[in-house]
Amino acid sequence: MGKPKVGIFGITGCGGCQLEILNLEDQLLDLINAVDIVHFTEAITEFSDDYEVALIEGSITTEHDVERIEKIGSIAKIVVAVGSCAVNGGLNCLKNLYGTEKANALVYGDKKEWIDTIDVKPVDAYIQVDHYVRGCPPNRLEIVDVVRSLLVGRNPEIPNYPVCIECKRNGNTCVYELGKTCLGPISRAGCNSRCPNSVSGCEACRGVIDDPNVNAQKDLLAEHGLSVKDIMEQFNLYNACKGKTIEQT
Amino acid sequence: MADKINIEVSPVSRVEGHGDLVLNIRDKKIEKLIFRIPESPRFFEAMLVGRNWDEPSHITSRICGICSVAHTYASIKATEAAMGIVPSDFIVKLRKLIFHHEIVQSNALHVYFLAAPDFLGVGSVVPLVKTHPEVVDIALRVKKMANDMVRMIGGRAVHPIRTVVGGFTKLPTVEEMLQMKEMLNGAYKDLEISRALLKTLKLPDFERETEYISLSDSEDYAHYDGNIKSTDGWEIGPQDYLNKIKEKVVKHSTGKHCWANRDAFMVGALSRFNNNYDQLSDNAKAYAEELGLKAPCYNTFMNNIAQFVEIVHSVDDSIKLIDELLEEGMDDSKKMVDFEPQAGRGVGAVEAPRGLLIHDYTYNAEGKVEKSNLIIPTNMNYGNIERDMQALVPDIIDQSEDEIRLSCEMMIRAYDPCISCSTHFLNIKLVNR
Amino acid sequence: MLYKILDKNHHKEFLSNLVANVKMVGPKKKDDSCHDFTSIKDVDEIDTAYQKTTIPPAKKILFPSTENLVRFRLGETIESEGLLESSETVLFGINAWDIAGMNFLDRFFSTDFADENYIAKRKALTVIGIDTEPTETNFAHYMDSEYVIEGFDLYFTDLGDRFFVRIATAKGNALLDRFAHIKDIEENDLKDFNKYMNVYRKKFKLEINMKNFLDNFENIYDKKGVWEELAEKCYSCGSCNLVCPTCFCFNVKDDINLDLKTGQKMREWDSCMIPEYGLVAGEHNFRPSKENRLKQRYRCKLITYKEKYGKNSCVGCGRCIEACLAKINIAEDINAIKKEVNV
Amino acid sequence: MVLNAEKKETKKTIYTPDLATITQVKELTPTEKQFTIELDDVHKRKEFSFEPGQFVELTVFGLGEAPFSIPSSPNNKENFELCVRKIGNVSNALHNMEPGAKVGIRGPYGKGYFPYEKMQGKNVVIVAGGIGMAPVRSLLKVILEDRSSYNDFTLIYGCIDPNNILYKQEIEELKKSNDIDIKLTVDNPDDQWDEHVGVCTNLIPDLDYSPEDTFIVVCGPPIMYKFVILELEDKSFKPENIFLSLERRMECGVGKCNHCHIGNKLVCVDGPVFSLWEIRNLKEAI
Ligand SMILES: Cc1cc2nc3c(=O)[nH]c(=O)nc-3n(C[C@H](O)[C@H](O)[C@H](O)COP(=O)(O)OP(=O)(O)OC[C@H]3O[C@@H](n4cnc5c(N)ncnc54)[C@H](O)[C@@H]3O)c2cc1C
Ligand code: SF4
Ligand code: SF4
Ligand code: SF4
Repeated sequence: MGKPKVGIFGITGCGGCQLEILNLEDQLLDLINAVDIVHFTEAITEFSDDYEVALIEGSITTEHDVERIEKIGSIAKIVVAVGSCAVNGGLNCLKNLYGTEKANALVYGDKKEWIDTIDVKPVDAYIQVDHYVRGCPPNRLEIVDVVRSLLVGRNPEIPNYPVCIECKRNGNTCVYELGKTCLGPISRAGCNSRCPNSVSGCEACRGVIDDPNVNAQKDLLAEHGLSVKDIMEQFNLYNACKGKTIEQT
Repeated sequence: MADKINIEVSPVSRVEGHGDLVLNIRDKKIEKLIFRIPESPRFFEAMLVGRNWDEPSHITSRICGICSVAHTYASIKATEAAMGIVPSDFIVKLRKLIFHHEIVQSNALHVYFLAAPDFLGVGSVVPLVKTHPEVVDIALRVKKMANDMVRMIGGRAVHPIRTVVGGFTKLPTVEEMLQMKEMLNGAYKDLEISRALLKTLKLPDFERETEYISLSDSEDYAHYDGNIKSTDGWEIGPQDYLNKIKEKVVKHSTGKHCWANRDAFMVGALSRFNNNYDQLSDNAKAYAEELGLKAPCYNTFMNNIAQFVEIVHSVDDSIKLIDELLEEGMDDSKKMVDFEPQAGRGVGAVEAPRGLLIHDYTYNAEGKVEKSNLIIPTNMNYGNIERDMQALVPDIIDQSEDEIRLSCEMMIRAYDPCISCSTHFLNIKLVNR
Repeated sequence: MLYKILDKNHHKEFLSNLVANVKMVGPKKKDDSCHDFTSIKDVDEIDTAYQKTTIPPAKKILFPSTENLVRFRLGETIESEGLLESSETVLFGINAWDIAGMNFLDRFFSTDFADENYIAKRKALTVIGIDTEPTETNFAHYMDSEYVIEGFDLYFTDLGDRFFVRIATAKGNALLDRFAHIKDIEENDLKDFNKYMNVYRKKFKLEINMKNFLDNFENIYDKKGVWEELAEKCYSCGSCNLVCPTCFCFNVKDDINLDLKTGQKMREWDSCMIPEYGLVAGEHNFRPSKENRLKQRYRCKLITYKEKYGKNSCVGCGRCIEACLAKINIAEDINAIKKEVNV
Repeated sequence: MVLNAEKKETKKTIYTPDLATITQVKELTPTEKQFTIELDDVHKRKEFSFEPGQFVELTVFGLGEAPFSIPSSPNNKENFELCVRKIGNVSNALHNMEPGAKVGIRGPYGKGYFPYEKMQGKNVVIVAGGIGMAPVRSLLKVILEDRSSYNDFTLIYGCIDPNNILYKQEIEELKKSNDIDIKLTVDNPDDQWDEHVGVCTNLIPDLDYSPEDTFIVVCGPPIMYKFVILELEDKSFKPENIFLSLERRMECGVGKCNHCHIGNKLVCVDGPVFSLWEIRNLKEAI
């Protein structure tokens, strides 16, 4: 691929994913040289409808979002979903869990008719996504890795092993030993185990691995005093849209 | 020449843009002026219901990636207030230290990447790399310093991990503290150069006095703590915010509009500057003077300068905080205070980079959220943005459509409304009637 | 082997001299649960009364979790060169089974194709051993690893008022000469040392029976139900591998930097317990189930190197038992396998 | 005694590839290409010698490394060939390369090769499936180049469909000679197909060689082995005379990464070619 034209878009999210791109300080100039950034919601005023690669942050939460995402999907040849919100709905999905109608009434009261809101869905509910950069916020080096991989023409390698692997590579004490709980054993790595690195349990912001041992995880959490409801709630934090795994079993 | 102008950004016809400006002018009079935010509403107040006391700070951090530390703190403070948890002096100092650097990184992003391109006459940071590489270099260095500090103390730059109710899950090491100090000392050179550059910029000459609201604290230039104070002469404790600050839903915007003493007020760097000028570091004061910023200042465009002055103050104060913390010793046992979760209501107010931020939670006996209310700075500014625009447009009504449009955009950008709305006002359609 | 005595009152002085003059890595308290071997700047940071350590000290230094192997630059011509990094270091406070683990790695990385990335670091390492209290999960005694006679330069045994020092190399001797006040041993020193070892050996409480393990293992290798049960709770999380002093599996990755000119080949620790380990192109997986993988791990730890080198690669440190959140326990399983044969 | 020296060196290690140039690219099938590769360093080119069945590790710089068997004749000292199926990162990248492109080469690796010396004076049967043709072609060449030293020689080669047959032209040529008996079979024949249909296992019962004097060589996809071996055993061929080339995941090729560990053997160092005798004792091998 030559110098690809790249658009970076924010749908409904917190802007943190785009900020992580801007936070690439050491590599930002290389990035700007390696690709042609023609659209970047958060950082540049110019915008263009001519791009090959779309990096998309945020989930789809309004009719207006639907229009936007469909347009991006019709233009971009390669779509990369960046961040939990885009990948699987992320934290936004807590609204679905609460009930979209109910949530609207709670926040906007009798003015709720004025508000455009629908059930939260990830990007791939509307358009085809080629690559996923998981995490809330995503690991900025992984964003670089995807861009690099697209440039040299390979499939980006996103780990399908649990966070424990990275956690051990980093030489951490397991937080279970310190009396905390962690979803690391069933959650997908790639974040460099940053929560356990900070002595904080993994919250599964990158979703679960392909074949998680959910039963073992449930037993483990129950052993640490969590009720089924607590376990569900922990798990749902970032995975309420797609994460049926624990619920189903 | 501009007898009949409609300036409008339609949210539906364009893919981009979260914030829209509708401006109709007829016979040199404003017929209609609306600043609207069709940003997708996210319903955080609903998401919080039923959540365990240790989760709201992680959840609300996701309201905004650029000010995630501020949300984390407003949230933690609300929870701590509700449960009667009093963090130690050590913890508060470390919190202030990390908080400074969210302000630095956010202000730097705004001053260098978003406002500077406007004033230097280029579209954005991408062309800026070619035209003013030295500015981009400085911006990246300052941002990196601030982000690295947040990473070292908070565990990551966006949505910090280590700062939780009751303290920290992990403390930075002495070596890291010393490294931070070195980074801070290294920043002065870049700040000097930036000052020289900012001095050459021509900011529009525009004044409109309004109500300026911010936190204010007897101890320091308030970011983390303090009472809510107004230039209109009132001051209240954060828990009484509802007595003064009112919210309403308006039809053209998903962001609620706010008012207090008058029909609108301003929050953000300029408000903090106007309220707390005296508490700035000497160095920051000198920078302000050099750049022609004096308190009280009624020129909205000077908000960018105030942001820069705050960067200087934050660097100075951080060095002081690091020295004090090292003096006390980075002993691991200091990272947390003991507490028991309990029922109650608490309000947490902080100064986010963009201004006053309030979280208000009610917990039940199991330590789960029953009710919450969040008041977000950009929302507070909406009303004031419209008023400013109403004042600005008559002054420039004789200019070309393009010039009017640009001035309006720059005005909005001066507020640094939460970043995703701060760009993309360009595709404004002008329809002459 | 040369024996000497270091009096307790000269001990701190020796350590202080070391800290002041060499790059020293030693045990330091990390948190309420673990110690960690890190660079020691101040002699008071050293805490030899440790039990649990996260990553085995020798592995941490000699075979880091990620390591650049080759660097290359693309252009008119391509340059590519192997990268070797090493730093003269004194590793103080490593215990017998971790030295045994290192001895295994030494042998592994220098046989057949010699791995110079490992060897360069090993050559730069001076090893000072000490005895530590075994944890409840430790069975080093049964793996012949509670006492080592090679792999260290110096080994300190605490006899109460004095240290019994075993000197295995000239390098160790020189270190003592330069930094410590030592004296010659007397008859009772040796006696006390032997007495100490007898007591020490009794501290390994976890009993296992390795007799006929190979036969037993092959015997029940295909037995239905056994392995399914043993592995049922396994998360395939790899923790057991990564904390093991003798696990050495790694992945190799080629990366190009964003400048699209420079790049590197690097390796990072891998685990035989994760599904991808046996996956080849075309999606065929040679070890698709967690039972398969657990069998592979036990074989590698308890059989392969017994046959190849005459000694198991498992040194009985018990780390994998502590690390496993599914409570899969190699020691219990060794016994369970034996029992299974008898039913 | 220097006790605080940090050392950073660069030198050639077991992980450093040698530079090489792709001199020719030939499309063999829609999914396989043949690459002719020449080491850049003249000395290394001279030193490079291999046995049939051995493999090299090929690096596409910045992208990855993968093992490939050498299908060309060891007697060709100037260059060697690789036959690569397009299936993943490295192979895709290779398929996009043109003559002149640079790659990295490590190897040849593998102690276990097809023992052609032992086969002299005996009958040889090669059973290959799909891409399994690549590793055995080197042996095929060796035998054909010294045909008189061997007795009867048979190739059984099975593919999914006629389009997938590797070295088709070469095979057609060989069929015309008396040097070798070639039996082709495909799963999905087309209109012109006039040879066998079905898996290559079906053709083994027809083999009419004395087990004492015959060597069998097998290479193909993992599922093929189990059935081929059953058939071979049925005909009483001796395990020590049956040789198989195994495939496993390899990250290093030099016995360090351990991914190709089977039982107590490593495919990269001890193999990739094993006798059935050896494999018998390796649980999980097949
Ligand atoms: C001894 C041996 C000889 C081989 N000979 C040939 C040959 O002549 N022609 C041919 O087309 N293929 C051959 N293969 C298979 C070939 O190595 C794989 O198809 C190749 O690794 C695919 O690499 P990739 O990067 O294109 O695929 P990817 O799936 O992208 O591979 C990624 C990485 O996974 C590992 N990997 C994946 N699959 C395999 C595998 N099957 N074997 C080893 N490592 C793997 C490698 O480290 C590779 O770098 C051989 C394999 C072995 C072990
Ligand atoms: S802290 Fe979490 S990720 Fe780390 S080892 Fe323990 S369970 Fe796994
Ligand atoms: S045995 Fe335990 S530590 Fe090892 S992979 Fe399974 S669950 Fe993880
Ligand atoms: S297998 Fe377990 S007990 Fe044995 S050496 Fe490894 S970590 Fe220690």
